[in-house]
Amino acid sequence: MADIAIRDALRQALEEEMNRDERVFIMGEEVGEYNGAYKVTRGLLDTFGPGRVLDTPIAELGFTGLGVGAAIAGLRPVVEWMTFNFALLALDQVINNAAKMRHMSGGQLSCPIVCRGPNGPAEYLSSQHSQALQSLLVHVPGLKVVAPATPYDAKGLLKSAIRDDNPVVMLESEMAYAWTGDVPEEEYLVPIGKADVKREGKDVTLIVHSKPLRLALEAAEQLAAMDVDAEVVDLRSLRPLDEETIYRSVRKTNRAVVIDEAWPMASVGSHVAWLISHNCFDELDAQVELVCSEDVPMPYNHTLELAVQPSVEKIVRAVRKVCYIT
Amino acid sequence: MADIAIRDALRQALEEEMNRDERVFIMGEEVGEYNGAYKVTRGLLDTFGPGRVLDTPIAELGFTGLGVGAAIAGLRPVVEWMTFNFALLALDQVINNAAKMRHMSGGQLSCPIVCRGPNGPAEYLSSQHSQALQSLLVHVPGLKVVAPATPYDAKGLLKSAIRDDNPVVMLESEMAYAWTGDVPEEEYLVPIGKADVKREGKDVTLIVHSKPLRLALEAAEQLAAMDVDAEVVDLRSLRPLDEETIYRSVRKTNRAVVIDEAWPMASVGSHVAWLISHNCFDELDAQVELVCSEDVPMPYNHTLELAVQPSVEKIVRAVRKVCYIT
Amino acid sequence: MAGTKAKQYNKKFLLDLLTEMLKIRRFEEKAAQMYGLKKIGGFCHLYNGQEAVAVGSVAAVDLKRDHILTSYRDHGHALAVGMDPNVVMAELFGKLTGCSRGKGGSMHLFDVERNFLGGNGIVGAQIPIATGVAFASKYRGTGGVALCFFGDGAIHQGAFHESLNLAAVWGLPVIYLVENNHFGMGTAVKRVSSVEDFSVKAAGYDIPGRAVNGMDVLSVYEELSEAVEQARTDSRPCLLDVKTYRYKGHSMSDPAKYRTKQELEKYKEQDPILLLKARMLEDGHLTEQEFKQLDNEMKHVAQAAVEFAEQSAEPPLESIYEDVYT
Amino acid sequence: MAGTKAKQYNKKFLLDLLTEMLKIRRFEEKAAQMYGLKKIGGFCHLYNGQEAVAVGSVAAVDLKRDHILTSYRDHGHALAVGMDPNVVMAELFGKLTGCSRGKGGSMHLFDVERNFLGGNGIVGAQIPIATGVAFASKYRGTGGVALCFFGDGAIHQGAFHESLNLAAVWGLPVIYLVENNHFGMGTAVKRVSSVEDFSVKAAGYDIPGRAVNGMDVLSVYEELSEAVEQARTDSRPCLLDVKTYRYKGHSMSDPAKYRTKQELEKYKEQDPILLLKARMLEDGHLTEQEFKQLDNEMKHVAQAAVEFAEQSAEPPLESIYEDVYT
Ligand SMILES: Cc1ncc(C[n+]2csc(CCOP(=O)(O)OP(=O)(O)O)c2C)c(N)n1
Ligand SMILES: Cc1ncc(C[n+]2csc(CCOP(=O)(O)OP(=O)(O)O)c2C)c(N)n1
Ligand SMILES: [Mg+2]
Ligand SMILES: [Mg+2]
Repeated sequence: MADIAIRDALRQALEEEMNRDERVFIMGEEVGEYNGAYKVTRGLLDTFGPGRVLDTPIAELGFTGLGVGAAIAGLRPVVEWMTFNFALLALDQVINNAAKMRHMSGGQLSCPIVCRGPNGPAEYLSSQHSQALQSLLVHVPGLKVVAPATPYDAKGLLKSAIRDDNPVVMLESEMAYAWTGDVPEEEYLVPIGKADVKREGKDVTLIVHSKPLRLALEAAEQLAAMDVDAEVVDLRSLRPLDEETIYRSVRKTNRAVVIDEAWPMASVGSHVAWLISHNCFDELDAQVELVCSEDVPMPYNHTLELAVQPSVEKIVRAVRKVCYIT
Repeated sequence: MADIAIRDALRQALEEEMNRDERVFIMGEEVGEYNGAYKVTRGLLDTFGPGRVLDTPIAELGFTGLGVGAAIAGLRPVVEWMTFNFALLALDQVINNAAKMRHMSGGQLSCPIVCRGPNGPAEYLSSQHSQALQSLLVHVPGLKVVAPATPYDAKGLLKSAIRDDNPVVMLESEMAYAWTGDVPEEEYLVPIGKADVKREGKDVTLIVHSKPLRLALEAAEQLAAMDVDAEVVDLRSLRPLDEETIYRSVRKTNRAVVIDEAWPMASVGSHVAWLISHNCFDELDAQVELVCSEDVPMPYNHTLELAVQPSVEKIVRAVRKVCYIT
Repeated sequence: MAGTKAKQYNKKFLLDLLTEMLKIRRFEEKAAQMYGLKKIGGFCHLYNGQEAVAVGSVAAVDLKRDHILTSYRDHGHALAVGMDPNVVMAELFGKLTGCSRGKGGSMHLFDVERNFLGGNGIVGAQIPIATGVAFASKYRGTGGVALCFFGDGAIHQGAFHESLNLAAVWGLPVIYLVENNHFGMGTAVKRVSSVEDFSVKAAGYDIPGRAVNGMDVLSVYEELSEAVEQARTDSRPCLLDVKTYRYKGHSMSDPAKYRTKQELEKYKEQDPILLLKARMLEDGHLTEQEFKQLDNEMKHVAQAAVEFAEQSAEPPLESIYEDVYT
Repeated sequence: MAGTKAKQYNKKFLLDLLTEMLKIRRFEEKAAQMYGLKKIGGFCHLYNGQEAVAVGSVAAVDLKRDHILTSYRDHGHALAVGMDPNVVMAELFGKLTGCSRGKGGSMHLFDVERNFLGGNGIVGAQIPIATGVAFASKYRGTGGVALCFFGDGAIHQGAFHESLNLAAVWGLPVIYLVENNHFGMGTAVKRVSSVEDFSVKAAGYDIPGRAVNGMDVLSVYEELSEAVEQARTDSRPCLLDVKTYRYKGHSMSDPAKYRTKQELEKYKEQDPILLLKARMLEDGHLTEQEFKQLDNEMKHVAQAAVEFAEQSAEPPLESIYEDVYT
């Protein structure tokens, strides 16, 4: 085991997969000579050369589409989006092409592309640079979407994503790149489509993905001090969604709080909250609460931007509600 | 009252607003000389001339962005997207700019743009041309989203949308352009943000928007024959959402089925289903059911494409479930 | 836009070109007829008049290593690469025996074995994809070239610009072929373009650009042969503006009122089939009777395709869940 | 890229240009300092070295009717149009007294009264928006021109291409000004562009294009005056490639290792402030002492801005719900 940061776990995954399979290459803005805007690709240009680590112009639609073409022609592109905010420019290629290639060709084509980069709020960036946009991608059949929040999961999921024959979108977090955790020395994979119980508990289930995992775990600690034993389910994979793990936990705790740093409407968070409401209807002792970002664009001012996002306090408050603790 | 088609109701709205306010203009692919791909803009070029009815090149990002610029500079553009499938190319301008202009300028700018066109499946079009993409837009604060399904609502909502100082996205349906209904001779508006009870009932609430309204009404007829009295709530406006009308109905019927022709995950449908589950928790006699499209891309074959979408039969089946009718 | 060089061609080569063009013409006429009978639905974009472009181009490439991508107006290219007319017609009928198992329809023909990668319904979307296919060929050192067809309407999409720059900077062997039929739906080129000859745009990317007579299959063949050879040798992109004309409306539902009968008739005088026929008659490579016979054969091929499609099975309902993920 | 014409300027005019450039330089230095002290957060893109571009251009327009739009690197433009440095600094501090009420921050400066429409964080997004602003001016017959700044990195975005074609076809008075500082983040122009002089791209849209020396404020002023006059008279777009250099890293977090000290020093020899100062000294329009004094004044302006920002109030928490809708 080694204690490494998420950015390094991601780089290890890229490096290992590029060594294993020469069809794998990476492209994106500043991934090469600059070593990555967030240093995820540090050193890869030196190791693999400019033929496999490509700095692109700022042309998200073009280079993502180029990735789709390379993928249907048999390569395994990893496209780094500098952030998901900019990937809105590339959405047509992801939704209309990557997600549809297999289908509209009647199964003739595969599109094994991975699109990855930081998603969700960072700090002091205002409304165009601080969006958690996973809902737009999770909505679309034909895509897979993963959202790790630990170095272990980040490495294992990225390796699985690169080996997957379907298009996979991977959500990372600028704020979490420096988070550290144990990663085995030996090779391993984390399967796409499996949630992970990050903390066992019996009184309430917190369902979370991406960087709010830390908030959920911290809230669980605070709740423990209040004698509420929270189970924390980290979705890790948003599409496909591991419904069984969610229901198993909720059927045990009979209470659920879903946490999502995105806006509430038509979100992964409210979807999971409905799934639980629907499938655990008879087992629920309270309505399912959703802790998400306020339904407003992100302000620049730091106090305001913190107020807009989920917090430990908001999670604890929601748990108190579903546990009827006044 | 006159019995007219939705496409004509929309044209009347455009014509009246263009007469009322010379800042209003319309642009899009084939809106002028061709009279609109779906004939919504028929005759407008003749009436208002090429300065106010503009045929654009096929450049969704460019002309939508041009609309954003015209709007912040004081005009009232109506942008016709030939379909929402193509609007994925323009999403950056809608989400990153139109929805953020007021916010990031601290209230200095308004962006009174209307983007409209057909959304959702038509017939025999396969997966790139048959998507119901409202979830992607409803997710985003700063936008308003409306989804009429009758000529009356279409005309009244489009007029309100054009007068609104915020960016409004309006979902229409290719299959519904020919649907007819009564529209008053005198001027009227339908306010954005108000749902409409299209059928009163006491046993179950069907919540719907856009063209599946007809399926819901037909299902209600069939249910009546089975002695189930269904209330049909037509959302009309998806953002803001008229939660009060929904809850009022569900608190009366204690049972709800939500219908949405989009895919299930992170959808308007599942969001509304969660809202009801959450806010009517103590009043619900059954889980909230969701009738949506299957979670797959749309096939070309007609039998398959019908099987993929919501149907009267599926709605009736869902109602039987929530009414525990075996 | 030079005429064909005084080159000598052998009879078999010319006869093959003639056969392919006739096959397409007769196939399209059959497709139109079947559309009228509602055996085919949705958007159906016919290729009549443009046969020389696909046939002349395909004759110039090596489908063992080169790839072809095009738009929704793809029947001609599908047949030109050698796809079985039965399989193509079955796809238009939405049958299980169609190349895309009835999932894709008219706009989404694919034949991976013949390196024909579709069939894309989003205007311009195939441009970055083809760029990626060329990238893959260069990456693997196959010596393959990507031939990318798109319309005069597609050239105004941002994807065009992003792709040409990427291909130029990275030295990718891709031929961007504008199939300039003078209209994008109902919009004449000059109404939406600031330049009339698109090949001038090449200079903005420092790549070669040329105008080509797309009514003369031998001109197309010769220009493409040169372009393919150059792209293969130099690994560089180029841009060809191939002038042609479509005889039918944009799709089956378009009455094409935006052009005069005279204009249409003028182009029909340069009909690609008649042009080649005349040349072959003159050179003694063909007799009127041979032509008649060939034409009859192709009518039979089209008729046989209809019979095959008619008799083919519908895809089973469960197949809606197939071809979504591996 | 001609030198300045032998035109005579009066002292006041030159002094104003000098003052503006010095104001920007000293303001940016203060901003950098405040960033170091964590009074400012997030991305902060400084304008040092490029002062001549904003100042020379703004001097050539008439802000009563012309409009200005730019990217996130917007402090220089904001000050050049005459925004109060206090209000700009307060925005960088995220204070309520900032031009965007602390919602926008460094990347989103706006001043509607001065026709300065931002401040856009999405690379290239302001290009279609500015095109729409020009459209509005033409629509209303104000005689106004839109001046659109964007970087050498932005030119590869599809939005550029779509906009130039639209502006050319519709005859819109917009000046597309590439603020070519030779780098997009860590990427040198030649690594991502197939041409070195961007003005050659103009020919692809049949519009005028010119290269301009952006280190010489009088060159910029003269070229822009001509361009503005022409755009105003002919109602046509043009493209200017204005060569400049940024002294600092891309943003505050960039150590700028991708360039040599020598290269930076070479450009500093043509520093726009020193260049104008030298000319004024030579012409007898300035003494060393006057310069010192002016410079000191500008340092005070910057310092006063900091004090104003420091003392300003934080926005109240409830303001997160403001500036979202009217
Ligand atoms: C992005 C996008 N916008 C609009 C459409 C609708 N549409 C389909 S074909 C077409 C015209 C395209 O013209 P052109 O590129 O000249 O090709 P042609 O049909 O003439 O072969 C349009 C507007 C689409 N399919 N995709
Ligand atoms: C669409 C988009 N892609 C990527 C980014 C991240 N980004 C911000 S600035 C920048 C470089 C832009 O360079 P250039 O256009 O030359 O402007 P400069 O910073 O040199 O003024 C990049 C890649 C972004 N903000 N938006
Ligand atoms: Mg065309
Ligand atoms: Mg730059």
